[in-house]
Amino acid sequence: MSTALAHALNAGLRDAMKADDKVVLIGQDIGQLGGVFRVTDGLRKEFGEDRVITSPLGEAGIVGSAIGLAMAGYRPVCEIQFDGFVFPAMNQIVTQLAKYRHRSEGAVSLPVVVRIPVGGGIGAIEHHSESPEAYFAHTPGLRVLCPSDSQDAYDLLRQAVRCDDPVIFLEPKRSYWAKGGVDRSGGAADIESARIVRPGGDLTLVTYGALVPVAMKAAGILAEEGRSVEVIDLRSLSPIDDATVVASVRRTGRLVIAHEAARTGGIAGELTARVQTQAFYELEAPVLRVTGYDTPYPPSRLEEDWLPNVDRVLDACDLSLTH
Amino acid sequence: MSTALAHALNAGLRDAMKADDKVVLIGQDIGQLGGVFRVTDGLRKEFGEDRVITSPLGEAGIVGSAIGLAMAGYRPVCEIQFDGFVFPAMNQIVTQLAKYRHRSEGAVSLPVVVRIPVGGGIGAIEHHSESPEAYFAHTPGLRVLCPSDSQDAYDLLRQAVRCDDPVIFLEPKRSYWAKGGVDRSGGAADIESARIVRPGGDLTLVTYGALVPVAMKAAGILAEEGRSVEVIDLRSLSPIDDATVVASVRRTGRLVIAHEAARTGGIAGELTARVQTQAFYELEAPVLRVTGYDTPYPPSRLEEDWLPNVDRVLDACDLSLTH
Amino acid sequence: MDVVEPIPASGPPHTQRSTMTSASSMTEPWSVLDPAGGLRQDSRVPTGAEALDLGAAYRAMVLARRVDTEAIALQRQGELGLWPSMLGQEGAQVGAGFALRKRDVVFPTYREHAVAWCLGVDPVHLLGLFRGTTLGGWDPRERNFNLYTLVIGAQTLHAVGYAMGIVRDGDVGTGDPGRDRAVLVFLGDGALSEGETNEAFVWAAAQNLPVVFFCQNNQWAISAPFSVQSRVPAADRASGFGFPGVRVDGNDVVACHAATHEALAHARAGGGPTFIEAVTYRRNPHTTSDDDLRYRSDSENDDWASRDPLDRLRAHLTGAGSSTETDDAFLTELEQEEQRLAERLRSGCRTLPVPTPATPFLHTLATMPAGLERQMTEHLAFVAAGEGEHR
Amino acid sequence: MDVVEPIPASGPPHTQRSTMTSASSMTEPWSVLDPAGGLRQDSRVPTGAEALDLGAAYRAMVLARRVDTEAIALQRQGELGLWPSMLGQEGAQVGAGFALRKRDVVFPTYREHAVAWCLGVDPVHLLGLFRGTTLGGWDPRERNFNLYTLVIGAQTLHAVGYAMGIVRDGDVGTGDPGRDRAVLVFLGDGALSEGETNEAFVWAAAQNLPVVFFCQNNQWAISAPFSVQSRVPAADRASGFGFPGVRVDGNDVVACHAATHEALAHARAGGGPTFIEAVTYRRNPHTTSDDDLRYRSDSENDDWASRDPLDRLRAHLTGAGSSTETDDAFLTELEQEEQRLAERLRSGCRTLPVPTPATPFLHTLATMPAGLERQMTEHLAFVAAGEGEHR
Ligand SMILES: Cc1ncc(C[n+]2csc(CCOP(=O)(O)OP(=O)(O)O)c2C)c(N)n1
Ligand SMILES: Cc1ncc(C[n+]2csc(CCOP(=O)(O)OP(=O)(O)O)c2C)c(N)n1
Ligand SMILES: [Mg+2]
Ligand SMILES: [Mg+2]
Repeated sequence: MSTALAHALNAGLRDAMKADDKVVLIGQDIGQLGGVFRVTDGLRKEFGEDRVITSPLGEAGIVGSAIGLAMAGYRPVCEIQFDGFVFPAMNQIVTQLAKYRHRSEGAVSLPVVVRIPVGGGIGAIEHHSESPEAYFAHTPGLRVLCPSDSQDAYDLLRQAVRCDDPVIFLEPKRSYWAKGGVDRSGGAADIESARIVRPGGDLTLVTYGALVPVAMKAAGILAEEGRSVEVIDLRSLSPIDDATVVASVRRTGRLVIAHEAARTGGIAGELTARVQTQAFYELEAPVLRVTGYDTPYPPSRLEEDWLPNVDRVLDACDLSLTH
Repeated sequence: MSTALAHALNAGLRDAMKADDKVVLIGQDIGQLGGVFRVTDGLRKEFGEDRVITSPLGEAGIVGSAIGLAMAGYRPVCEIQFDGFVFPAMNQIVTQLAKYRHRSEGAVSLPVVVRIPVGGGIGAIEHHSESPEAYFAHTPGLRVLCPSDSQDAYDLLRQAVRCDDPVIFLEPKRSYWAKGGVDRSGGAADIESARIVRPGGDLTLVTYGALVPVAMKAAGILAEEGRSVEVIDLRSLSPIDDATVVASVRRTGRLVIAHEAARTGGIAGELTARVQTQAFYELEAPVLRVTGYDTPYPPSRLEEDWLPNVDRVLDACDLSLTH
Repeated sequence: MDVVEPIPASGPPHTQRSTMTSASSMTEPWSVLDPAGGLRQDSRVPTGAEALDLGAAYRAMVLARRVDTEAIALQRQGELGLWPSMLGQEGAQVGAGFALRKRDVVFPTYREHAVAWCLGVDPVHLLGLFRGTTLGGWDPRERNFNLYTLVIGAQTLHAVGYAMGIVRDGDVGTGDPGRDRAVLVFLGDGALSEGETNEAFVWAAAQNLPVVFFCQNNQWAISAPFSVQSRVPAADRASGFGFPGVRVDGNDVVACHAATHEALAHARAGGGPTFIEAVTYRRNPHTTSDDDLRYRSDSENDDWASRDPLDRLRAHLTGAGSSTETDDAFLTELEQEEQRLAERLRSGCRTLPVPTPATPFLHTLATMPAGLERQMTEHLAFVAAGEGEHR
Repeated sequence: MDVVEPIPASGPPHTQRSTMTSASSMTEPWSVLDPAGGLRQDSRVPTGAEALDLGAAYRAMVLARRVDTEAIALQRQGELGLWPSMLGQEGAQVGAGFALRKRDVVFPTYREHAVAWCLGVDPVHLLGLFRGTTLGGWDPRERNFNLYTLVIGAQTLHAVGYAMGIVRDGDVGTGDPGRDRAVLVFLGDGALSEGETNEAFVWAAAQNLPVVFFCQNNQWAISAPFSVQSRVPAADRASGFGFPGVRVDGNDVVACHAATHEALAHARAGGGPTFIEAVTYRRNPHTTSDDDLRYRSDSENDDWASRDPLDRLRAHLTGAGSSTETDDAFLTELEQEEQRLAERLRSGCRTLPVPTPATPFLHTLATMPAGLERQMTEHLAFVAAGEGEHR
């Protein structure tokens, strides 16, 4: 029973809507079209126009109206069509969604989920391949999740919808059609904890989203060469479960972190800072980062090399291991 | 001839406008009122309505129209009224201003400066005390500057206006009325380099903006206790002059970084990552961060303790020195 | 039903309903109470149980103004960091406020002190934000009065979303006055230029939402005169989005009440959004930090002072033609009430609870993550250790 | 002068000038060329030197359509990742494009292939963005045709800013045809809902800027029908901001030209902004990735196909009433030209230069900072070392 990640998300939304009739979806083209990635396919038919709302073309409106709906007792799940189009909603996300609980001293919860397909590697045009997670992780008051496989996609989405905090839910679009098992009992997945996807003793390799399979591949190759790499999928980018990473680094002494977003100010720098404070004496080599470069996302003909890929991850692991 | 930082900025704008009649200012209340901080005081009278444009109340419009003006050959200097109000302009800044040179393969320069008064400690209401620098530093294609004294305010602003790249120019509003000498010959200040404001040998203390005087005070106290602290003012938050910091750390072996912005995803984490890679063996203690906490900016009655202050900086320095 | 004598509208057919005035630069704002206190008969002014209680409205305006005056004084005394005065806007706010029903919901800017008063929000609670003890200050659900919003325009979209919720709850157009609800959202003339405000218009119109946009055009957005934002009246904006805009004299509490009363009734009945432009004036500086003489003249201000909404209603109430009982006893009692209110504000302000250093940590997320808890512990230890006065 | 016979406008006085049609849901879009090819006499259609060259317009529409068709084919062959077809919108685009003068400036969306054609942009250069070899593809200053903008609405503010530049250059209202300029900015019906677009309207109106907003209402924003965005015609939007909106038949190239011609003339003369709604239809899916049968019917599409802008003009040109010389030779030559163009596109596409790995680094900033240079060096070394095929 292998399920594509996109279908697992669809199942997650369907089950969430069945479980709680306050759950409504808002987004561009999510109705009859089922969203440009079909993640909401069939949901309008099943739950009607009132709960699957094809919105006007305005991202501020999507998030802003979701805030109002949440104030009225609903649990809206927004869809932003692509990573690069979230910025018109930034004001509502940063100054309102993230801050309202704090502003109201806990009186007002805004259980809003903002789903965003993210990341590159799909040969797309500009703004369709970006990785904006660091903007959200730097914004207190938000939770930021990013599943890497079908089971986590389902579980984390169910948890996100249940959660009383606003959740930015990043969907690795490159992995939408990757398949994996899905248990829909929906209990699992602590939304704050990282997951060790492959245990190992020589080096800790941390990443999330679409780079998890890349990291796994690199770890597999290194295993053949006699190097045991522990791969950790962060899953939650805010808060970051540094405890799991630190515990791993205490064992391995080496850390490589990979993400597609630009290096400067990315999640990897943050995690490096945390690890070097907590595992200063255990680190046998500098923490290395394999990331998108500090340039705008390039035209797609360049993305294969520009993105962190298996070879770049391998190079960094080599460097760390031979340090 | 001591000049307040705000007046140095005013002089910088005036001299820039005199030097190049393509320089125009756009912002809310910058005309007759001279801006809420009076940074543009008198400029409308001197240069007229066409060059000092009181804008409608829309930040996207301010930055978006500045982009168009730049395309038409102008060098607009925008004013965003307060840090917390930059987010409606985020789409124009991130998807357009930062990316246009890259999109056009260098054919189109957008010499736009976006001035933003930033930071807390002035007893203000919500959105008037925030530190959004990390959002911009994480956005390739922007330069991010933050002066800490009158001379740099003048020099960096002149350089920012001359620069063919978009510059986010962060003004530490808490320091607006702090005085210092200003040489208006305007040659100095490399816009990419950090500045050692106090040399020292035991510990490197890095910060920027309104925390530079705080760091200097801490360094003074530590000096009395026989500890020699090197204080570095980053000045440029993108690109970050890590070379100056690394060179210092190679001498001192210890690093404390301070900023007002939330810790997670802030400049300090980024700099930590860079330093630990380049000075791994020279570091005698973990890099420590003294930052705003990962909460929204609190009501002003709490800000004195919440903000990195002399005592918090001292505590971190102690911790580093005794590690 | 609330809808009164329909006037043939000039707009597209779906907007054909009674409107106070069809918006246009040519039209003077609709008014019934003149500066001398004369109250013009007008069939569009609700009557009977729906009529505005003029005595109560006057009382609210006087007391709300006193809140404003006291707050300014408290700011001068250093008890508040800032205060945005609403002097001159009481007519608009009390008119709108009295048109609300219990289940309606209000989204204010930061200047709706008199609306808060009408809804029974404790005025002491309005002070916390400006004293720096809180970023909010009251529970929005208690009086259906949401928190002040400082980011211009942001609340208009929340209002729209809330109205979407009302529609989904089925609480619109049922005809049951105990059930039908609407949203009243306030905005300034400056807010008309924010993209988000215009998105709110798009959503409200396309989905025919039960929301009333109440724009106090007080002629200024800090130092920007209305001409910086628009060359046509604010009320014209709505027609471009396909819903009616009406233009009323914002210093005429009766007209403001009537317009809002009708618009809310229309919204509750499922008729969709209305935009109300209340033409008024911000007589004090933008906030206590502003210096308005840099950008406008005393004479302009004097001119608007002569159209004071309180004077106008008092002239009517104490005049010969008044139908409302307003004797000396009423005015004397009101003065005493003002005194008591002022005292309560002064003492209430000074005793507003100061948040503990843990507060920001406790309310960032519903459950505190481990990392944030570490930061809190670190911070509380730092605070507990004492300021140290830098050693 | 370009202004023709004024029609008494219904709007506020400053909008009283010749408008093609006063926008309203009641009004059919203004049209002069009917689907059967009949060309109605209308005094608002420019004549003489200002008249649209119908043969040239037809030629442009045919060739631009061929660009579109070839691009779709190239996408199917895997040469392009994506293509947004403009099939059905040639009338609107060529009408608008032919109204431009050399010094006017265009801000397109991502679908203005026929406008690019009119301005002489090499159509091969349009392909790079969709082939993934570039994010731009041409120098905007060469033809005054700016880069395609993918973020809906963002370009409207750039247009406004450029127009502010024109005003500051003094290149408006001089009466010198070699000097006066205007900006023509394109947007879709969906773009009307973005906050930024509406901010552009605010700025254009309040500052009376020389900018013409040309909205191709092709009825759909991907799967969202126009009713999701608005319940009144797009052209109505402008009046709310205080400038005229006109509604033309977007499949009538003559009407589109006339409306744009007048609006640009008005803008260049200092008369301020105009909004043009060209009512048309996107006959192909949103892009080659879209599946439009999920949200709309074939019959709707067929209906619009029967109003094809090319068929219409050809019917006119080859019909009895035509004043333009269009003989068989013209059509035969055009067909040959199409063939040559198609071949040029096919070979041009395949030989579009692929950027080097250094490209992104070189163009991020005007001068490369040391840190970025280190990243570039690292990256180039990695690329030079070869793919390694994961060892
Ligand atoms: C997004 C945003 N930009 C700028 C500001 C700064 N600001 C505070 S009030 C104000 C003027 C608001 O004018 P208006 O909407 O007319 O309301 P009024 O103050 O007149 O009641 C401005 C520009 C803000 N609060 N939010
Ligand atoms: C800000 C933003 N949000 C979402 C999108 C995704 N998107 C691309 S085209 C499109 C529809 C645009 O419709 P319209 O403006 O009518 O133009 P058309 O495609 O019909 O020419 C959408 C939603 C985008 N490009 N930009
Ligand atoms: Mg105002
Ligand atoms: Mg469209």
